[in-house]
Amino acid sequence: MATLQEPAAPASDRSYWGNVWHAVKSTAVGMGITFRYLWTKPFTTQYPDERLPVDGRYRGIHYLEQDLCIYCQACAKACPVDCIDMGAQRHGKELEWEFFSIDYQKCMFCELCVYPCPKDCIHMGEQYSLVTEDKSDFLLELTSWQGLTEEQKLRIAEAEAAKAAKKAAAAKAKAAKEAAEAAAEPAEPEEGKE
Amino acid sequence: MSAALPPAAAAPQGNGLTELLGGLLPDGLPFWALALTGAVVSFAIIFAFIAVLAMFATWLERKVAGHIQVRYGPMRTGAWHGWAQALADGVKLLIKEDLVLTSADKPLFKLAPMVVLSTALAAFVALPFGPNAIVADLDLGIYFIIAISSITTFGVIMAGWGSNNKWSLYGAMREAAQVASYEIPLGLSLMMPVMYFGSLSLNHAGAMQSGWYGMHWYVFSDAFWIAIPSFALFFTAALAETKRAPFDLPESESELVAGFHTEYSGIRFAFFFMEEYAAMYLMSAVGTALWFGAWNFPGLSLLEGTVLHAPLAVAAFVTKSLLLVFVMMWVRWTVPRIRIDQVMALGYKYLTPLCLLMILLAASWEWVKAIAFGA
Amino acid sequence: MAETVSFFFFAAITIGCALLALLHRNVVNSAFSLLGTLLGLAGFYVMLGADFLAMTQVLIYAGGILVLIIFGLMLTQPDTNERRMGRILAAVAVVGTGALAFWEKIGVATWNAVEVAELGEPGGTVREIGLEFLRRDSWLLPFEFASIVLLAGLVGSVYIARRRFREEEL
Amino acid sequence: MGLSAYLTVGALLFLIGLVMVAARRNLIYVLMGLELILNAANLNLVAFNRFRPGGMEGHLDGQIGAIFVIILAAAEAAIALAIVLNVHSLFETIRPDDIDAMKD
Repeated sequence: MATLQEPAAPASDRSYWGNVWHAVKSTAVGMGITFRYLWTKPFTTQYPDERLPVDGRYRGIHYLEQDLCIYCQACAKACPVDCIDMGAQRHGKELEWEFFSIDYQKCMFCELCVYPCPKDCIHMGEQYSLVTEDKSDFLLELTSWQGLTEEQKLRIAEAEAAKAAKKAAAAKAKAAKEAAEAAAEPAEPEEGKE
Repeated sequence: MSAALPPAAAAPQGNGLTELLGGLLPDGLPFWALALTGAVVSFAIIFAFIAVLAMFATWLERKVAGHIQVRYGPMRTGAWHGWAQALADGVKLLIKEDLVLTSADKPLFKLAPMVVLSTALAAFVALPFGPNAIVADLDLGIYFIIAISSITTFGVIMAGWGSNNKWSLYGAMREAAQVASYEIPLGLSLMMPVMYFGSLSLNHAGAMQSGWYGMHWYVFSDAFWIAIPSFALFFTAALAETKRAPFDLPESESELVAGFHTEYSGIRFAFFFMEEYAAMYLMSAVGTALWFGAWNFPGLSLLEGTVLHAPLAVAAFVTKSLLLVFVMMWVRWTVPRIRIDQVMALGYKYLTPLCLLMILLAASWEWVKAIAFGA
Repeated sequence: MAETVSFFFFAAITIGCALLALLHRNVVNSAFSLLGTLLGLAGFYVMLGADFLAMTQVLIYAGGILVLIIFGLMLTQPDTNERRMGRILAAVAVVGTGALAFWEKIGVATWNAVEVAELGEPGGTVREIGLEFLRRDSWLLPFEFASIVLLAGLVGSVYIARRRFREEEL
Repeated sequence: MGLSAYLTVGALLFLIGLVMVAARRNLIYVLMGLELILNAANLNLVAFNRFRPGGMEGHLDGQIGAIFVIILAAAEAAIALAIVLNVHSLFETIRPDDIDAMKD
């Protein structure tokens, strides 16, 4: 059986009526302040309806200037979480895009993909709300067109036409040359053929 | 009984509801059938009132909280300022799964919300909403309300013990300590208006505060210098009794998860929620009835005898009570929660002695009045 | 009719909850079921025309004393699983036999004689009780003594239960 | 319902309270039993007051007695619980059988 002892009484620096006055006054002052705030206009912006502009440095969802991109894969190699994937076919200088996707389940918006880009064509955007009910929606496709644009097709067609014309011209020139040679030495081709 | 007694309390007798039912029901019914019908109908009315009130008050609380913190509160459910938020919450609570823990003390766990809500409902019986709009005009209306609302504590302790969760139990113990302490100043602070009106009946108090165009309120009476501090004492004790901030230690969410109703979900949680708002309204209504003139307001007496009188009186009473409910919310979002030892010190060292002092002053004032003006 | 129904209703609550309090092996549940007993008694008081006493019963017994008891239970961490039904049954047998004997010998004979009183309809009692307490030739002195007893009890219990520490905790 | 019905309920309550005091080995049970006994006495007092020959009009001595019992019960409960708490903090038990420091 242990003996019990008294604890020391806590010290107070205010008198009884001082405490009462302090409590009443501080409550009244505080309620005055909250009452004033009750009638001030709220600072809230109603988010999905109106959005605050984000800062220029903000790192949101990427956007790609696809016509500048040269499919060098520098951004994909720089990505620390390997969330960038792309595919394209080269037609000479033109690119036939298959996809350029970023998996936002992995992406941590570190901006490391932006710096290595030689053409400065991938940027961090201002979009930040990526809300979905389906996880597969997080695999975002950044290309604005796939395959070739009409312009590119036209250019390729022109290039090929030019090439074909060139080829045809070359063939024609060759044929002409041959014809000229044959005219100069008519006996030789027959000998050569045999 | 000696002859020198003051005249007996001349409370307006009768109950509008019972009279109405007596007119509607066929003649020749036995008394108990009439009484039973009256009880069921008044229960339905009170329950509907509390349910609507709880919905409105949750919405109001969020709006008040929001605007005091310079934001909007709910805005999106329903077209105008999120008015349907409380409805949506109610539907959600009804649909949610009603969990009962396997380790809980099941009878207590299931009984607790019913005890809590039924006591809140029972206390509304003695509230006068208008001159005759009272379910039971009891002689000891105020005493009845205090007594019945003290049982609410039991539901809370049952919930805390039955949940078999240490946070719930801490909450319940705090509730037991707090409510048992604050019942004393609450009861004592009601004595000042009781001494002024000379009756424990709220209906009588309301009737005494009519006159002079409905402005004979206790706070405007000759004893206003007693009425105002005594109302402050009453309001503080009522805040503690209803577990509202800054006295919301039984459910202080930053320390005790949610206190005694941590383990409740679905409809049982909704019962606790309804009880909280019902108790807030109840205390505000008692304050209104005793200090702020019950259903009286300037100009109401001009309409005496017209059809408009009763609805306007009820509307005035409900509006004044809701204003006090708003003050409770206002206090909640102003004053930080205080420590349990501060709660005890406030109750025992400050409120109780100050209430006793006020009682002494009120009694002396009645005596002085009797000597000076003759009574 | 209504009176009989309400009598048996309150009797069932009162006695049933008291029995539950006696026989339940969990102390806390016993204390909670005591609430039913006290409220049932309040119902009896209303039936017996003692409305002020009924409310006092609810306020002080149910809202005060029982809360205090439960508070004490929770502070003392009782062993909540007591299984000594044998002792209870023995006690019930002994005391019950004595009570039955008492009932047979004295109770029935005298109690039935008192029932013929001409009874008035009870009205509100609060006013009368208040006046009784404050009349000099009535209950004024006991009332003041009771207040002194309460004050002494309050001070005494605060003094006894004040927080003290063991030496090793200091 | 006559007087004897109320007195029977009172007697049963008294019996239950007595058994609770006698048989349960826990100070708080003893306290609860005491409260039951006091309540049984109160019920009897009120019932006697109601069935007073000549009616209860103007004669409320039974009820006033019951009020005094309630007052004393409140004081008793407060002090008894203070003692129980003290016993618990000294002996770390509230079973009367285990409080036997005098025996050794």
